[in-house]
Amino acid sequence: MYDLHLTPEQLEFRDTVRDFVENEIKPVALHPDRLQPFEKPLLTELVDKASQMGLRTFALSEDAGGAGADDLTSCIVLEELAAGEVDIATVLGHTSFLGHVLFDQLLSAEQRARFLPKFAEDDRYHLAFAGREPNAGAGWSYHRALAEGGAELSAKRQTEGNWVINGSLPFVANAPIAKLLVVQARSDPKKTGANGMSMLLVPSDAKGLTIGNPPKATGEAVRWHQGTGASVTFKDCRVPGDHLVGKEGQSPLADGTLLARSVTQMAAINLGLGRAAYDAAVDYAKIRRQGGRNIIEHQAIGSKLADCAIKLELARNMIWKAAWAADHPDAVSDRSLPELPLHTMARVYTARAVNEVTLLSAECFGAMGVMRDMPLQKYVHDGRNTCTTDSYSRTRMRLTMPPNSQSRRRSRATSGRLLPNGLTGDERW
Amino acid sequence: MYDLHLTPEQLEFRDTVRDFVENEIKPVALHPDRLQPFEKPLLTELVDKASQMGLRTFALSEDAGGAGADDLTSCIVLEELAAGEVDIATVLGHTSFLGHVLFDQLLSAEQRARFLPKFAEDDRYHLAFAGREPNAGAGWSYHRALAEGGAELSAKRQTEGNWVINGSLPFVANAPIAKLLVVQARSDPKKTGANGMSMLLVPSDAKGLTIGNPPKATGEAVRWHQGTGASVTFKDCRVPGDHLVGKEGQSPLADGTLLARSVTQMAAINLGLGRAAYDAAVDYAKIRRQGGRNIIEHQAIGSKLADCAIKLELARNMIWKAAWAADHPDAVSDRSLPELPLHTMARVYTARAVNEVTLLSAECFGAMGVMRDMPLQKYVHDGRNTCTTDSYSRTRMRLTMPPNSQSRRRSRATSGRLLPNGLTGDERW
Amino acid sequence: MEARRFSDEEIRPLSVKRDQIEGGFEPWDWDIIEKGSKLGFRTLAVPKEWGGQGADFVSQAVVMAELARGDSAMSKAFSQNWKWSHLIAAACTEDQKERFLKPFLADHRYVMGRGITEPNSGSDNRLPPEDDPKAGFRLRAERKGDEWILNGEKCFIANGSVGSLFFVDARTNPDVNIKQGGTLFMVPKTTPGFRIGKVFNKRGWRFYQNAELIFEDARVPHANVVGTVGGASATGKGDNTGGDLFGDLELAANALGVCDDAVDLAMQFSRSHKRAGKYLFEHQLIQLKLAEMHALTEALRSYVMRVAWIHDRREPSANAGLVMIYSTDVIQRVTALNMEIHGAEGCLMNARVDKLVRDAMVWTHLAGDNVQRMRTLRKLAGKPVPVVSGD
Amino acid sequence: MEARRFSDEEIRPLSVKRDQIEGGFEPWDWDIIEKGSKLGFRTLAVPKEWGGQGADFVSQAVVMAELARGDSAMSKAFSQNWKWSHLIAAACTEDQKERFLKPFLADHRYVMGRGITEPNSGSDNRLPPEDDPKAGFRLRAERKGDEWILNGEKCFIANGSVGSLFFVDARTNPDVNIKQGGTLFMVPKTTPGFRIGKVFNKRGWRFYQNAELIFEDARVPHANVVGTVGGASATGKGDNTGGDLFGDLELAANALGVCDDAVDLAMQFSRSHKRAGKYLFEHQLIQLKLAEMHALTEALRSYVMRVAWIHDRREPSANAGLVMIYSTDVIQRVTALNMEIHGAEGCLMNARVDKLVRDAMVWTHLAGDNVQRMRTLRKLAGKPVPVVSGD
Repeated sequence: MYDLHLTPEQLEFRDTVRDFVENEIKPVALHPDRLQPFEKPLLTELVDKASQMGLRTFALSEDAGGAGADDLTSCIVLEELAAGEVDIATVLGHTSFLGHVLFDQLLSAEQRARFLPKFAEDDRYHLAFAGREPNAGAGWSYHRALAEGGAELSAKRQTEGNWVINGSLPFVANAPIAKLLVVQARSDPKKTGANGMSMLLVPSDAKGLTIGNPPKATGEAVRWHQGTGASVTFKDCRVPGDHLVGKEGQSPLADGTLLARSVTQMAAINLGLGRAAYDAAVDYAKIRRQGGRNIIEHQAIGSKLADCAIKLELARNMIWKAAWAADHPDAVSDRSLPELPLHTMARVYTARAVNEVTLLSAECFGAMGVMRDMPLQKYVHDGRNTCTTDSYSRTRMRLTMPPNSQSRRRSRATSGRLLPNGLTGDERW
Repeated sequence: MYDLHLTPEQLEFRDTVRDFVENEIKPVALHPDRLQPFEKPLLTELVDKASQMGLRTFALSEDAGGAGADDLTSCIVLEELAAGEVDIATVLGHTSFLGHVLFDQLLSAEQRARFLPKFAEDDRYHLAFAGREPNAGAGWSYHRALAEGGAELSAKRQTEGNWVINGSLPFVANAPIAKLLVVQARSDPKKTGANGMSMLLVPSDAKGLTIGNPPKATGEAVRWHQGTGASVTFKDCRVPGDHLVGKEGQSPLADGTLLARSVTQMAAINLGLGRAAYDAAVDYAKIRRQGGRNIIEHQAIGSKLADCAIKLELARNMIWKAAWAADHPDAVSDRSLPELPLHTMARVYTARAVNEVTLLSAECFGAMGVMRDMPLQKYVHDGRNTCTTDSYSRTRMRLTMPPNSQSRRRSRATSGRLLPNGLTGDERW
Repeated sequence: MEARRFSDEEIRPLSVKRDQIEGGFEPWDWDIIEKGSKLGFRTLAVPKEWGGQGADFVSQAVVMAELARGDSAMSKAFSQNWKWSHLIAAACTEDQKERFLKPFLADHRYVMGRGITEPNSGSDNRLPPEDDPKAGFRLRAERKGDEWILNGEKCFIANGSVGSLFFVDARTNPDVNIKQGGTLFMVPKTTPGFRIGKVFNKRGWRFYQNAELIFEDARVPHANVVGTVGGASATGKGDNTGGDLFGDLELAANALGVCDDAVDLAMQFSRSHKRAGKYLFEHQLIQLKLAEMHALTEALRSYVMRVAWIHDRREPSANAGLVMIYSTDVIQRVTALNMEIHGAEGCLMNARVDKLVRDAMVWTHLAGDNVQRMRTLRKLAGKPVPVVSGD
Repeated sequence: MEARRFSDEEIRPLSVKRDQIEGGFEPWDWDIIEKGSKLGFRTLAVPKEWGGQGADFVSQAVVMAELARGDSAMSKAFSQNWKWSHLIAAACTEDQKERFLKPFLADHRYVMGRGITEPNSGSDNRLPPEDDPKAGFRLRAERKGDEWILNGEKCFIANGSVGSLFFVDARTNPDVNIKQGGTLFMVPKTTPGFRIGKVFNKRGWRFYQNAELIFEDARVPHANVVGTVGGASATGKGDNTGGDLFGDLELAANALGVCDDAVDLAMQFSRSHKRAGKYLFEHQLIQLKLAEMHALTEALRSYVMRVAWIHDRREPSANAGLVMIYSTDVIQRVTALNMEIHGAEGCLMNARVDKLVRDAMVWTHLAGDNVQRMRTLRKLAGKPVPVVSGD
């Protein structure tokens, strides 16, 4: 039965994180000394503090020492965190999500016993996923044969049972801070796509593994991602046979189903960013006086802010719906929910909406909206970033897979219609 | 606890109405003979059939002989009906809503006993609300003193206890078919605004009551509303003293709180219209061949349809949330929902979104999108209509009331911020 | 200016009235065509040596915009003829000119149209898919002695129900694509085996006629072939320096007139109607909308006039296509803003405001649809990059 | 063309480099200013009788757009000086011209700026609220013999950190509104009691300088009053046929250059990068975006050139304001589309593509903000309807 009440735990989570953001993150993240330089290295001290509060492991089951947040609750937490700093939220979101997937779902009891204690105890124990580079052609191949492409790693099992990993990926999120990499490599070179991939656990200090420097914020091409990330290179990198997760040639993350809910969580991070910009604009509009009254009382400013409020609410509705749907797959079969890629719709709409919200909010600031010692220009940058980031494009392309592709279920709208699988490059929603 | 499951009853409602629309309404409403002429009189036979199915009284409690649909369920029903024909949905929505308000909430036991049997038995017994014309200045007076204005009726109590009503209103929805009018008139001329209004029941055959002709679809100014409606004029119209609902000078509908949920239901009607256009476009795109393949396989068409699917889903999320919020006022105080005018946001976004959806859908039809024997041009017209209709403007203006106005609660966003009360004339969401 | 006077005094008073007449054909009115023809608006583009006005592109654009300010569809009913004057001047033989241009000039009710679109080929005619040679129009023409026998049908044909002469694209070789296998014929209304089918009943441009043309063993003399057999697309565009010069400019200039009308209506309304005790004009949100309407309309005017001027200099450019695309977005936006400013008064909408929105919608499939956008870009790109059609 | 060569060969190679230097002042580079000055770009608008180029508006617009194609902020650093050349020519006495125009012409590093905005008065200067006579700038000027004593501060002042001469609006009568109580002064950098405060560190236009000007009992000779005391708004606009002719056109022409650059980048990228085995250019959605970029840029070009031409004919119109508003919407959209077409390559963004978006954002508060839109409309409306300010 339809019910939008949040649980007391969800409300408490929200309040706790919100307080942490106001009291700890914002004073540092929005300080002019932080805002002005091009390079904005990860605020590791704040990440550590957040870890100590349990925000590195919120999605991990209570059993395993986490807070057992489901997808919806994770979205609530991440929106709040991102209202303080997007990069901190992204880093923690990645670790928390991967921790839940690994320790609650994929590892064997033996593996869990071996890796979980370290992960649970060490506040600086982060996780990264080094998968196969998603096929850049997926969306562009709209209603055509899928084009091949994308870098991937290879893994060979030695006679003694060890695995040898080779290859490199240009960008792996969390790589610079991860202590354990979840690696997906092709173990069966005769197969293509999602088939023949194996999943292996690789400690970051493994011999033969090199993690590159994070991309720079200046130069011919500039850093254009949230969180932290870098290239990873494996050169005859050896891991023991029991580091294999699941079955050989059947990586449990290969088909993307488990990763889908991280899409919703990324959208929640976006939403937090947009809300931060909007909140700042409302605060400013209430104190800035022009034309004989505070500017919030001008129709032109008021309507911009009302637009923002509506967009953010629309985005939140869609994100929460998608998150709840991930937690309750039965709701599609009982026809309560449409058979649509809700997580993708949430991500695509939120990115676009937040981009617009940050711009509208900055406009309320007039010239102050472009000053580098003020937060608005950073919000605008972060909003643009998400909207044209690589992972956004990839996400967007998921809406575009050929209708008969097996990699996603056929989409039936509430009305019983097929979603047209359109590219969603058009900005008109 | 957050839960988006629909009840089996809700699903059954949806299926029943959907079948009725496909089998009964569409063949008539979308027939070229109906589509081509400017004048489109109400399809009264279909309204009657729908009444016989219980669609005139779906919101009325089961006790009183209705189906007891709450606001959310009402929205589900109305979306389906409107996908068949907007006018039918509007007429039935009005009667069902007013029936629930009157018989389940406002009438005394004695009044209920007197009026309910006739209402329940007679499939052609419709209701209309002749209120005070909402102050056209409300939205425009954004952050300024409220301008006065708007026609209203007057009611005087005679010494023998009867009431005498005078005055006229330019447009009352459902007036041409209503058997009972719920009239709100000023009984205390010394008071202004919502104070000093009394509510009276007036049978449509009361002496001194004249109902005008519905506006025409041609001429210098053309009919621009959904459903049916006309002017009403009272000239010394007399009703017995026991036709007073509630207390003298305290009309229970005067402050708009009870009427608010009808706003959400109007949005649901809008949504049904948009879905009908989208469904038609998807069907057409799957069979129309150009460029060597069905046009749905062209990026340019696919992206338009994906846009539509996203917009409709966003609108539905917002409508259902607002409807559920109306059914569960406690969710604001326990902080599960933001203190925002959700019904208004739903109405405003849906009107805009549906206008865009109908246009994009028509574009998929090429030249066929403007032919008057085809449904798309009607969908476009209906979409435009709702977006610039008088009641839309009024609704939109509710977002704009001064922040200290007592007529609506202070709006606190999830983020704990005030909604800026902006006019929402800007189209950028 | 004569066009402005005619538009204000003759066209405008009829505009909403004709628009509200039921039916596809019925809104048409020969009187206004005759009146305008007598003032030269039907034959404006005919070269002077043939007795026309020989107006240059700049003058044509100005006249189209002025007439469209009164009524977009009526303006188009006149300018549709100019298009074929261009074509005749550019591609017809002296004999053809003698046989068709003279009666056109002599008869105030002689109007023309061209038939390309068929029920199953719209976009394919304009952007033929390279991998599908059979795509595009299918109306079949087979030679029989001195005559061609035409079979098939065309739809949405401009002036279809009222035209005396049609330029008809037919397939003389069905095995190759329409660029090689298409031929353009001149088909007088009186051609045996040729008749008018359904007249389309449209939401916008109701005065303007679109109809089906039906060919059942229609017999057209070989002397009516325009240009060469199998050369339809090469010869069929008239003066096509850098694109369908006239057709693209025509729609853009017509849109300009509609925008001018919308701006006037919005300014008048907002200065004469009050909300909350102040004129609409005094409200910030209305001011923002009005400023946008003005800016878009003036930008469109600048672009239309620049393109007309370029055309008169016969400079090839892709601007003809671009200004047409651009006019589509502008007319949509400006007419919609006008409607928003008017809003509904009570439960009624100003009929003219509604009409402008309906007329504007015609652009979305005629002028600025996806195919047009892609075609224009292709021209901008020149040859080096092959464009995969239909994708 | 000299401007194109200079833009391509000198400006463009520096563009991203200077942009990425940390700090507010640091991106500035005197070398490029000197180089450009030697070619005449600093003094382009100075009348010929004073030894300048005396370029007309059309030439000015073309040069601004060409320079902006290389770097929008550098173009503005040059053209900012033209603005004051206009003002000097229109409003200064011969003595003032002698004292300020001559050194300006002689020194390649002599640049100028104007100080209107203050921390608490931005919009109020441009659209003074009628019900609040104290609104607007507050910098106080009091007469003491032959001198005026100035106290207060200005912010966001163009060329603030590098200028040799500033035109400063001060309040000579604080009890009436700024239209009557404001006076314009010429303040050389060397004025006693005058200094530069904070240099603003901006997101876009990083090369271009904006700074605080601080006046602490600054002593300005009465001979430096421009026009009359209490006549700031009347004399402060230079050549103001129909608006701030130059300033409005300047931003629109600069935007045109940025759009040209964005279109070039997008075309190059989409013809050299493949997705799913086909060039981006061959994908429908990219084609639609490219067509829109072209159409908007060409419409803007048409409008900018029309306005420049109108200005040269000294025809009053509201088009200067409208084209500026229009350029704001166009530059936002075109630079954003360019970014969408590029997308992120891996997790990196082409720095120049990002720079164009950042530069474009400056327009939203400088050129096409709400106040500008409302001011322009007011001009369009003429006098009859009173506009309630600040609403």
